[in-house]
Amino acid sequence: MIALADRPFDPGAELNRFCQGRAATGAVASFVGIARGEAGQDAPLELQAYPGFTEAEIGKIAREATGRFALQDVAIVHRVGRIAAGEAIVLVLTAAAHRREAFEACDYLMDYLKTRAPLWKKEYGPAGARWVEPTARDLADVGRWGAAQGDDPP
Amino acid sequence: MIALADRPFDPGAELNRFCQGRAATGAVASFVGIARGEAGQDAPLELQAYPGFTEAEIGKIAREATGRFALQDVAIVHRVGRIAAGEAIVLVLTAAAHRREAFEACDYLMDYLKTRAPLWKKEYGPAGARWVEPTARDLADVGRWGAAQGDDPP
Amino acid sequence: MAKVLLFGRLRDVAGWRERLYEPAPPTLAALKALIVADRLDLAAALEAPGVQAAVNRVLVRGDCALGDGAEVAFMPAMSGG
Amino acid sequence: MAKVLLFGRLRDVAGWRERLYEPAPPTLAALKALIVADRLDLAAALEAPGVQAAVNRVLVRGDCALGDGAEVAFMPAMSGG
Repeated sequence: MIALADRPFDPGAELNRFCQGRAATGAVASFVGIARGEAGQDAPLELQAYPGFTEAEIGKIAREATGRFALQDVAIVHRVGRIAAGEAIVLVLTAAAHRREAFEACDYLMDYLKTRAPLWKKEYGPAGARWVEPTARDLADVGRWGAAQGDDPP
Repeated sequence: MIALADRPFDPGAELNRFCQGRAATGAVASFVGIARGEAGQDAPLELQAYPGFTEAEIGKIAREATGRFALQDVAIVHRVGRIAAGEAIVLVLTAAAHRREAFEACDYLMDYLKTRAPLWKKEYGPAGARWVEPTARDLADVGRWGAAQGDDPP
Repeated sequence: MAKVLLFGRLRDVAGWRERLYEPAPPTLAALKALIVADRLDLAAALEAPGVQAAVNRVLVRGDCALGDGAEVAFMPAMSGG
Repeated sequence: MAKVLLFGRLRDVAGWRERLYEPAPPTLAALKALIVADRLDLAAALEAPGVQAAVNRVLVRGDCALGDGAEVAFMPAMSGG
């Protein structure tokens, strides 16, 4: 399940739904990215997607990860639009027979989302707004997985 | 928060509670271990703990992980008693400023719980019951972290 | 007709997010030239490192022909999560 | 008095999970000898690789003195998660 959400979503409800009927699974790893900011601040983040294309591209990587890590299932929910401090930006869920594959796939998918998924993130701060680009650390992280992950970086 | 639960618990509710008020956090990783078995089978697992001692020992490692991975918070819920197929056995939650630390701490804590936490697991199958001991893979996994993790293995 | 979509900083620089060009230019390069005709700032932004183009939702490198009804997206460096 | 707790397979082998020894033997080794007195199966299980002892909830290696009221736990190889 790959979904873009234009309103706050409920990571706990998604986790429980994902864990339902998993008596054959063993291991579910998850990651929640949370919008940082001062409480009471105006929504510090804006996420843009290319509807249709974004889900399709994320879906391709989810299928690649499924093969690479022998996943039984994967789900990704990504917020779009303005996001308030403390709200979930992204949820990645992976199910596998063994915890190592579940962890690694979750890690892999987050590295991809940070650097190569068709999403654009604007941060609003006291000094104004700026478009976020992958950090050196993000690029080093995604580099750990070799060239298999989607297209070469531009 | 370190807790032993003698009844089914709600991983999604724990995740949401853990994510509350985390506008300074950024990254929450989690792991849910699920009891494998045939649907309709009698509870396939039994977990024993040494009440008081078990929580205290897990708490020591949680504090160690907090320092080692610069965690902002950690929570662990572990079931004890008989556990039905599909029920959550364990939930580990880690909060950090960056996703790498959150993932690694969660992975580290699971490796510890599998091999060195004062818990004893009995599997009930068609061929009878057996006490589970750490697998070669579990021991290799925990070995990745060096000697810092709690006591030497016996 | 060609539909052009801009994302991220390109949208901010251009001041629009979606435009129709009638008739569709024959190639991606011709379309680009049309878009940036009198906009030096947008021309620079479109040529910035990391900008990718998709035609009909397929990533394209270099130039390519455009059919009538093509949907062309210009996408700066991506960053989700 | 010393309280003895067994866990995991030790509990199954012994057929009990908690026992009081009155008076407390002077040392852990003396207590062990008492526990396994006429139980060869339990003696073997207690000496199996990976079995650890805790006295008053502190892991102990080798022998140690036992005070009155000591709580002694014998714990086979651990495995949670």
